[in-house]
Formats: sequence, structure tokens, C-alpha cells
Amino acid sequence: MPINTPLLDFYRTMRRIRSFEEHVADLYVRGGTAGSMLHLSIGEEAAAAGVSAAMKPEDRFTTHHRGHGIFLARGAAPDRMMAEIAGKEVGYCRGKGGSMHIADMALGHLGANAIVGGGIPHVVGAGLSAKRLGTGAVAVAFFGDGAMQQGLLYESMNMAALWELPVVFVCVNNQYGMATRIDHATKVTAFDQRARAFGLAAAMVDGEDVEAVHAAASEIVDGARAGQPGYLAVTCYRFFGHGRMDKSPYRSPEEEAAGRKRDPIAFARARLIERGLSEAAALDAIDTAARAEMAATVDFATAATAPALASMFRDVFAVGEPEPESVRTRIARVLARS
Amino acid sequence: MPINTPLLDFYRTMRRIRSFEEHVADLYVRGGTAGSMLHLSIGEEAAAAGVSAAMKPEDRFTTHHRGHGIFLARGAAPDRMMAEIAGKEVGYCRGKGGSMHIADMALGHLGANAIVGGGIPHVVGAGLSAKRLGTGAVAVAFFGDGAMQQGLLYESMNMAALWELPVVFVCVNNQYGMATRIDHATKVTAFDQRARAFGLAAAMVDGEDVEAVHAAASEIVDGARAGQPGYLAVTCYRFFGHGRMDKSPYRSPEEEAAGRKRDPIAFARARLIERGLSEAAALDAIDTAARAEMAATVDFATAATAPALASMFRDVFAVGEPEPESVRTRIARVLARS
Amino acid sequence: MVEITYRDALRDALRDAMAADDRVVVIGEEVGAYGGAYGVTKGLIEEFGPERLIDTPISEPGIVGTAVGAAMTGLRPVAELMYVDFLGLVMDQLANQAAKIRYMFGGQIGVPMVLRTQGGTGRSAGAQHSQSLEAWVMHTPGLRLAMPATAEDAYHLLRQALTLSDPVVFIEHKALYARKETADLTRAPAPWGKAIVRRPGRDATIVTYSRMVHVALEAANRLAALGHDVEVIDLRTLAPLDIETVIASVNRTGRAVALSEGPLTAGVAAELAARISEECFDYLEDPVIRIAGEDIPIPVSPELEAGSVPSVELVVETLTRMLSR
Amino acid sequence: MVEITYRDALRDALRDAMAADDRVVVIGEEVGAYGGAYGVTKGLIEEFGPERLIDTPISEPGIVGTAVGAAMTGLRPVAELMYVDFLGLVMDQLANQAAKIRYMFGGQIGVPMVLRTQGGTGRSAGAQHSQSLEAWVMHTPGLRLAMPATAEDAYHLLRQALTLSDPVVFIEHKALYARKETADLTRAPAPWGKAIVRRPGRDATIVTYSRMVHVALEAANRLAALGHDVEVIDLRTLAPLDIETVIASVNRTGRAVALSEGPLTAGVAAELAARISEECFDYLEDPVIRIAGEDIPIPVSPELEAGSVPSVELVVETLTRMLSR
Ligand SMILES: Cc1ncc(C[n+]2csc(CCOP(=O)(O)OP(=O)(O)O)c2C)c(N)n1
Ligand SMILES: Cc1ncc(C[n+]2csc(CCOP(=O)(O)OP(=O)(O)O)c2C)c(N)n1
Ligand SMILES: [Mg+2]
Ligand SMILES: [Mg+2]
Repeated sequence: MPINTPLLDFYRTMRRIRSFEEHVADLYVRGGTAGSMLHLSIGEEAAAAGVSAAMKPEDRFTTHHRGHGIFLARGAAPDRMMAEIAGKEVGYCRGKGGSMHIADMALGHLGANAIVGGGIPHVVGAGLSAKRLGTGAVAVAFFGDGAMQQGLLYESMNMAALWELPVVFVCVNNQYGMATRIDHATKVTAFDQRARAFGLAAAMVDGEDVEAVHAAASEIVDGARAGQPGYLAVTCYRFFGHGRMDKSPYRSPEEEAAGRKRDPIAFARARLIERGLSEAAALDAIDTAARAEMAATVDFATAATAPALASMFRDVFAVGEPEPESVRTRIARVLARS
Repeated sequence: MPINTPLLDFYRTMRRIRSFEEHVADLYVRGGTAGSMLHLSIGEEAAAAGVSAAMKPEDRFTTHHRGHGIFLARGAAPDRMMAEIAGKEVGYCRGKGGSMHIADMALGHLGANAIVGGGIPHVVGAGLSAKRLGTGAVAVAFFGDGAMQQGLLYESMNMAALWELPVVFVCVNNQYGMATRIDHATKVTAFDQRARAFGLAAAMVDGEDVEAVHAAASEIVDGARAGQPGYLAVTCYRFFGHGRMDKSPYRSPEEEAAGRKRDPIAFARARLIERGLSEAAALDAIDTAARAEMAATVDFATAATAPALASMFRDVFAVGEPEPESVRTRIARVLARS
Repeated sequence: MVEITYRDALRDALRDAMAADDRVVVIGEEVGAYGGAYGVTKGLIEEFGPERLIDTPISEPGIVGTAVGAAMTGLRPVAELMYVDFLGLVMDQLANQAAKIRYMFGGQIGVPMVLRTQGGTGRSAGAQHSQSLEAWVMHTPGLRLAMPATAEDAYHLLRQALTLSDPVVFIEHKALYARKETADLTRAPAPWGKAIVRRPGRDATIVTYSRMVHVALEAANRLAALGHDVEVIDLRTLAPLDIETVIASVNRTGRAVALSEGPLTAGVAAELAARISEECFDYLEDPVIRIAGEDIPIPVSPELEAGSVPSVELVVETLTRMLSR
Repeated sequence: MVEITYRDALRDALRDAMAADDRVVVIGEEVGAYGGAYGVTKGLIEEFGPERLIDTPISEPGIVGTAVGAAMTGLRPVAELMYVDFLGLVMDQLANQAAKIRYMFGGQIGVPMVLRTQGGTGRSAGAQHSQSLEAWVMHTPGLRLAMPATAEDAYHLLRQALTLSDPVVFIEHKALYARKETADLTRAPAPWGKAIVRRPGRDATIVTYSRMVHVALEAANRLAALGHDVEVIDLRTLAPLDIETVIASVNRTGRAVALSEGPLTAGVAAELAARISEECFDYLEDPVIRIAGEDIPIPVSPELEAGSVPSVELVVETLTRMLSR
């Protein structure tokens, strides 16, 4: 009989994330998604679950292109996510955004971003709003280790520190930016030093252990809420390729095998059992439920309808503003007149 | 009888810089310069003289918009500088660049820049060339404390460190970026920490003492030549306003008075006398000579001719490439034809 | 009616907007105590405090990105870019983020921010501080673009921009700040997005905006003395573009000049010429003539700088040539 | 004659240029062992080593700035920007630095670098990975701009770009990499800066470049079946712009379509339409018609994406309309 503990919740969240990723990867391979790009967060589930649990419902966040797991951990409806990734009208963004541009204002998701580092300064702005409007909300930017070499990150850190904003920077350090291992992208990987040099509270934590991530994140997030912005690097391993089709020929099978051993789900599972908080059968049931849930999202997304062609002219500007005239209409008008 | 010591050379260089700045400021006020912008490096002479002396003739450098002193210390002909600032054909850049865009390939000056931080990555490229072509040259970027908040600086530092390039970053920290005191621009002013967090050798030095600057710079520059890129912050005070017309109403007279006491020229003069390396009369003679030299550059620049109007179409592309057709010519052609 | 400068009108607009709407904050380099590089925000910090006049580090991408995030979460930021020449640093945040967020997110949210900046020649500020880069903005779907020529428009367009739900780039002209005019700012303004005929005329139409409006008007005056009656249209906003007003005019005059300070090639004048040529084809007696900046960087020498952008003389010469055939 | 893809032709150009000139280095994200995001540099690192195929951190402004400095000091860098959509991050280094250095410094030195990148739709890559931003580049004095449509041009234009003394932006099209053609790369190439008539025709002229050349040719084929004989001009480079070839054609056909994948407003098609309208005024039977991308961000949905840029159908429909009057 499983006891209701945070770790069990984490386990469920992480399993749902992984199951989602497995299903979306499968849909991608079968040609069912919109977009040539699909980035899986398998191996990074503890960063998503642990940090998210340290946030409050009113908190806001942005993610990088590998953000499915984070959004799920923040409460996303997986069917609407799957539909968005499939480019369908019922998706979170009406099929206009896709995997790399999922957002949901209701859940505080200010958006995934396909520009490495692009969403980072938005949390500085969200922090500014929160401080000025007194909402008490913290804003968290999630990004990869690749973004550690984007200058914009340091501008953002500097402003957050200077203005003492309720802002947290979370680097999901999965060791790779595409094919580049982090030590080929920078000389110094002790990223917490950088953050401190700009005035942030900073920590690095092992992304295999979701409880450790949660503890570290709680300290940083609470600190930010109290006016000391912070930084957290979660060290993990990107289990698969950069995109779904990337077979990672640039790293050795041994390295991959070792990396995949650092599995936050297996780790949590073992700990749950070891501590007597759950047992294999109960955890299997969670796994099965997650699989069923995510399989249903695929059916949902597949059955959903594509957006109407004319919808492409909507949402460029606010409702009520004139839509851009289509090229076809313009040509017909011009040729009719002259 | 003055003894020929580096300190005396530094003194002469610094005095020449200050005298140049005084003369160009005067020319500006009399309307004799081209351009609404003129940034004086008075108070920063030790950074220019001390770092420059640590460089070799083949070394290269870029500067920020406050770069007159640095270029003079690197051997610039002050008359051609003055002529350029006056927008004249005989200036370093044929009157096209002005104060903020002086450059001279012969002296390794890859250019002043009017974009804060804009010239910084160019030394990474120059370092790459030097390493690849085996020239043994070091490339030095000079910039202000304001550029410490430009993200591009960190991208440049990271690449220089990663590739172990012969590159040095020199921050002339005059405490202000326009009206913003450095502690209003950042929470942490111990800039050497940032540089170290990216893998650079780093030091901070007092910009009142040119010998100290030179010693610190020598270590950093030599280190860079040997493959360990570095960073040096020279702490000084901007004696006057941001631009020539800025009266610095945003800082107190007391602060200014205290800041101007940190005068590298007065400091060097006192030390020369105290050590018996020179005497007042001899130093006065140096001052007088500098004044005469710089007064002559004003006459030279004033007498020089402005560039011909047609020269505006030159230098957009390499010699031999067609010049852009002027708007006037195009219109005449079009109207003549139709 | 008051005597007011373009600079003061902008300040009044900010002040009135900030007084009317608590959510308006100004964020940029030296916007606080210093009062802005061109003095537009001078004194506002005394009224509204440093919480609403937010001085920033020299971090342009960070500033614009911060404004984007603030605009998505309840504030109405006015981000100031000291020179339009620094657009190159912020085009990602402007064009990939601010402009696309509403669209990419399926209409969930907009980015109601204003990016105030200034451009153009006239102060011999060199190649990196004198550009006219509005074409980059105009070419970006999702952005609005205002370029006032007068103090009255400076006031009203900025007020209107601060009521819109989408990002507006607001480009002032550095050579207009000190320009004085007699204006009645209490009079109901022209609607956002509508062009204004600044001078009616029968013989030809000059379509322009920002500082070039005054060049066109001066040229039209001189042309009048030569017997040519030229209409001058001030577009006021380039996005939206009020092509109807332009079409009506050109269909009447039969001749059009597209006048812009920015570089000729692939610039705003090209769009205007293309639009007019397609919309007014049967009415045009002459090709639409573009008078624009030369396709060169701006030289610092004052003579060369002045020579690199359209002058009253060139406009007069061009229209005389057109109208004397 | 060889069967060769656009991708392989690009790789051959790099290889041959690197073999011929030691100073050529490639610098960018994943250009080394990975072989480039679209596989263009695959295998080159084995031939030339990591000193010449330089993998970088994800630091686009730094990459372009590094290339600028390297180009000023004796190397001939080919900087790779993985997507043209990232231009917004590097426009300062590109437009304020690379493009202006020769000019600002009075001709002392140029910046002989090539910025290779790729753009366009066709892979459903979303709003931030599918743009056509060549208009920003074309509008910047001091830059050259090449946009090859064929493998042969991909090879020759890149080789030629690597002999020029000024910065060249070289934009490939993501949907062309896998396109195969039969080419003779040993044949003397067309000169740099010259357009090519890809299909002669008498009734109308389509002026275009990059992927749209193939759209135009396909449309021309279908139009031929309908009895319309349409000429297709491939500009190959947008700067320089070979307007003479265009003028000669339009003066002959009397009708012109400017076709571009980039957004319509203030885009490349506007410049083409403006130029043709002014240069060919007396010969035009119809206004120059622009067929271009919609003024919207690119949606990720494949159907919407395809609908947002010019299609063969739209070109056929437009010309049919023009030619049936
Ligand atoms: C500004 C920018 N540069 C390059 C890319 C191409 N790109 C997409 S993801 C990626 C790697 C990012 O690595 P990291 O930040 O570590 O995130 P991860 O993919 O490992 O989650 C790159 C180079 C991009 N999308 N944006
Ligand atoms: C990218 C950019 N932002 C803003 C400016 C306007 N500006 C010119 S100098 C300056 C202050 C620079 O301060 P610092 O780097 O400390 O140099 P200093 O003037 O003190 O020598 C500013 C904000 C600019 N030229 N470029
Ligand atoms: Mg990574
Ligand atoms: Mg300073």
C-alpha cells in the first residue's frame, strides 16, 4: 500500500513525463506531429518535477525548446499538449506554435522558445511585474547548458540581481548542446560561480535525485520570493539524441550507457521501495496508468482537426484589429482595378 | 637632469594624452570638430599608457568610444587624429569615422567603436588569426565599465578562454556609464570574479598608479601570449562629463573633487620627483612640449580640407567595385528615360 | 493652443499616460535622473519615482526582453532604446519574441509594449548613431510602427500607442526634438493609423513621414513659387500603412514621390513605390520616384552626412524635372 | 557532368576553397564533427581538422564578431549561422560592424568574411526557424547577398564569395539541400552579380531567386500548357542586383511579377517592383505584381505553413489572370 509522500508524487510526475515523451516520439516517427523538430526531455524529469514542486501556483515560467516535461510538471493537460505538437486547432496554441512554442497563460507558462536563451529575459520582466504589482509570484526561466554561453543570460542575471527581483534561473545541464559536450563549449563548468559573480544565490544539484533537486530548488525559489534572486544548475544526462532523429553518433555507447544509468525515475523507484513507501506493484500501476493516459492523448491529437487555412491570418494582432490582407486577395484586387 | 626611466616615458605619454584631450575639447567647443559626440579620457591616462606599454608593436587592439588616449599611447600621430576628429580628408579615416571610429591598421588599431561592447569580439577573431597564423601577436580589447553589462563580453570571454587565445580584455572602469554610477548598473563590482568564472586570468588594479597598471598588464598580456587569456580592470575616475557638454549634475562636487585627486599624472609627477628621477622644471618642459605639439595638431586639423562630397560614395566596397549610384543620378536617369 | 517642442510633447504624453495608467513604466538607459539621452524623460522621475522610471544597465537585449516579459504579465512598459542604431542588438527580442508571441501562442496573449527610440541624421553622430532603420521594423509581421513628424503627433501617437494591445515601435527623429510648434493637444487627435494631408496640391503627391515631412513641405513651398502645386502626405504610422489616403491623392495628381531618409534599396520608399505603382497604375503619368538616403553608411563629416540624405534642393529639383515635361 | 545535390555542391565549394586557400576557416555551431545542422560541412573536419572547422559555443553575436576580427587580421572566415532566423541576434555585428568597417575607417581595410546561413519554409520548423530575412540584409549598405537556387550556383557563388574583399551574406534554402541536379562544376561559371534567364519567354517576366526559382519554373511549365510563355529570371545575388537583365526582359515582355518567399511588406519584392516600375515604366502593360510571403509569422502547422508562402498555384493563377485580359 503506497503511502502518500512527495516522493511518490514526484515519481508519478516523472513517469507521466517520460511516458508523454515516449508517446510523442512515437507519434513523430509515424509522421503524426507538425514540425521537423522534436526534443525529448527523457533523463531530465527530476529537474522538471523537483523545481516545479518548489513553485507556487501563481508563479510564472518560461522554458527552452526541451520543455514538455517542465510544463507537464506544472500541470499541463497532456492532450492539449499532444494536440499542439500535432499542429491541431485544439492544441494549446491552435496549432500555430508546436512543440517549441507551447504556452499557457492560465498555468503561468509564458512560453517555450526556439531561440536558445530567448525566453530568459522574459522572466526578468515577469519578476519586475510581480514586484511592482505585489503579486508575490516568482518567475523561473528554464534553459539548457547551451544557453550558458548566450550573453543575454548574463544581462538577465545582472538585472535580476541589481533590482532584487523574484526571479530564478534554472539550467537543465544535460551535458550537451546538440553534439557539443559542455566541456567543448566552455572552459569552466562550475556555473554557480558565474551566477554568484553577478550577485545571485546559486547552487548546483544532482539531477538524478528528485528530492535533492526539490530541496535545492525550494531554497532558491523561496530566497527569490524574499528578494534574493537565484540560480540553480541541475546536472543530468540527455538520454537520447538532440532531436528525435539524432542517434548521437558523437558519443560513445559506454558514455550513453553510463549516462542513462543516472535515471531519476529508477532512482526514485528504488528509494521508494527501499524506504518502504511503496512497492513494485503499486509503482507498476502508476506506470500503466501513465501509459494509458498518454496513449489517449495520442488518439485525441490524431483525431483532432487541423486548423482552417484562414486561421493563419488570425492572431497576428489583437482581436478587433484588421487581419493582414492575403496576397491572393491583394493581387486579385490590383489586377481587377488596373 | 631627468633620468630616462619608464616612469618618465609614462609621464610624457600621459601628459601628451591629457594635452590632446584638452585641445580637442577646446576645438569641439569652438565648433571645429565633426560630430556631436566627444568623449575625453582625462583621468584614464594610466590605463592607456600602462597597458599599451605592456604590448608589443605587432599586437592589435580595439577600443571603445573613449579611445583617444589609448591610441596615442600606441603611437598614433596626433595630427591625423585631430584631423579625423575634425572630419578632414587627411584624418586617419578620411573624415568618415570621427572621434568614435578612429582606426589604423598600420599600428594594429582595429578600430574604436560607438557600440558599447561592439569591438570586443573582434579581438577574439584577431586572437584566432594570431594563433592560427603563428604571429605571436596578442589582441587587446579596451572598453568601459558600462560594457561589463553587455552580454557579448561574456560570449567573447568564454570563447577566448575555451580556445586559449592570445587575447586580453581591459576594462577601463571610470566608475560611470554616462550618468549611471557602476553600482547602479550591477550588484557586484568585483569584475575579476566574472572573468575567472569564464576561465580567464584576472586582476584589478588602481588606475592612479601607472607603474602598477603596467606591472599588472604585463603579467596578463604575457600570460595571454603564452596561451592563458586574461582580464584586467583598471579602476580610475572619469574627471569630466560623459561627453564634452555633460556637466555631470548627477554627481556631487565633493565626489568629483575626490575623484580628480586620483590623478595618474600628478601621481607620477610626485613619484618621479620623490625618487629623484626628475625635477619640476624638467617635467614642466615636458608639459610645455606636449602643449605645443597638440596646439599644432589643432592648427593642422583646422587648416586641412574637408573631404570632397563625391568621396561619400567611396569605401562602401573595395576599390575596383562599382560605387553605389547616387539618388540624384538615378532620378535623372529614370525621368530622362520615361 | 500652446507653443511646444517635439521633445516636450513626448514628455507630456509619457506623463499623461503614466498618470492615467499605473501600469505604464519606462525602462531604459538613463531614463531616470539623467532624463534620457535627448532629454525626453527629464523630470518624470521626480513625479513618478525610480520604480516607474527604471534606469537600466547597458544591456539592450536584456532591456527589450525584460519589457516583453513585463508586458505579458500586467505592466505596460515603454522601453527606450537610446539610438535606433542599436536595433541590431535587439532584433531577436523584438522580431522573434515581441512580434511573434501572440501568434505563436495562438492568440492567448499579446505584448503591449512600446519601444521608443530615435534615429536619423542631423547631429553628425557617425555611422553607428545616425541611421534610419524603420524598414527592418516595417518588414516584421506583428509590429506596429509610428514615426511622428510633429509635436502634436508625437503626443497623440505615443498616447495611442500606449493603448494598443500589440508591440509598437515608436521612432522619433533626433533632429526634431527642439522643433517648436503651436499645437492644441486637447483637440481630438487624428485616429491611429491614418495619414494626414499636410498640404493639399494638384500636381503631384509627396508621400513621406518623420523629419522628411518638413523637407517636403519646404520643398512644396519653393515649388509653389515655381508654379507647381504639390500635395504632401504625412503617413504618421508605417504600420498600419494608410494606403487609401495615398491612393486617393495619387489618383488625383497622377504623380508620386516616395520620400524617406533611410537607405534607398529595399527601404520604406520601395514599399511605398511598389504599393502606389500597383494601386494607381492607370493614373500614373510618371513612374513613382523614390527620393531616399544613399546606399552608404552615414559619414561623420557634417557636409558628407547632409549630402547622404534627401535635401529640400533634391526634392525641388526632382519635382521640377517631373512637372516640367 | 555530375549528379549532385545542393548540399554536396556547397560542401564541395567549401572543400575546394579551403584546399586552395589556407586562410579559409569555417566557424560556427556544430560545423565540425556533427557536420552542420543541415549536413553541409559533413566530413570536412576529417580533411582539414578542428583548427579550420571550428565548433563554437551557442554564442551567435560572438561568432559573427569573431569572424569580423579574424577577417580583419588575415583569415577568410566562413561563419555559419544555423538559421537565418538568428540574424536578430547578430545584426549589430553584421550591419554596424562588418558592413561599415571599411567605410568608417576610410577604406583602410575590409572584412572579407562570408556569413553562411539558411532560411525559408518547408520543414514546418515554426515561426522562429522558417523565416526569409534577406530584406534586412539587402537594405544594409556594405553587405553583399547571395541566394542560390541551384547546386551549380551554390558551388560557384560560394567560391566567388570567398574571393571578394567585402562581407557576403550567403543564404541557402533549407528545402533545397536535398535537391539533385546534373551539373558541370568545371564549366566557367556565370560572373558574380549576374542574373540568369532560367527560362526564356515572351509574355511576362517572373523575377525571383532561391527556392522560388523552382516554383516559378514549375508555374511557367504549367502556364505553357495554357498557352502562356513566361520568362523566369533567377537573380542569384540580391546585392549586387543585376537590374539590367531584368529591365531588358520586362521591356520585352511588358509584364512583370516579383516573386519572393519573404513577407510582402517592405520586402525584396517591393524593391524589385519599385525598380522595375521606375525603369520600365513606358513598357509596362500591367502593374508589377508582387507575389510574396504573407505578412504573418510562419505557423508550425504544415498546411498553414505551406499556405503562408507563394505556391505554384498562386503563381499560375496570377499570371493567368494577368495574361487573359
Ligand atoms: C540562438 C540559437 N542558436 C542555435 C540554435 C540551434 N539549437 C537549438 S537547440 C540547440 C542546443 C541547445 O543546447 P542546450 O541549451 O544545452 O539545450 P538542450 O537541447 O540540451 O536541452 C541549438 C544549438 C537555436 N535554436 N537558437
Ligand atoms: C550598445 C550601446 N548602448 C548604449 C550606447 C550609448 N552610450 C554611449 S557611451 C555610454 C556609456 C558607456 O559607459 P562605459 O562603458 O563605462 O564607457 P565610458 O563612457 O565610461 O568610457 C552609453 C550608454 C551605445 N553607444 N551603445
Ligand atoms: Mg543541453
Ligand atoms: Mg565608464
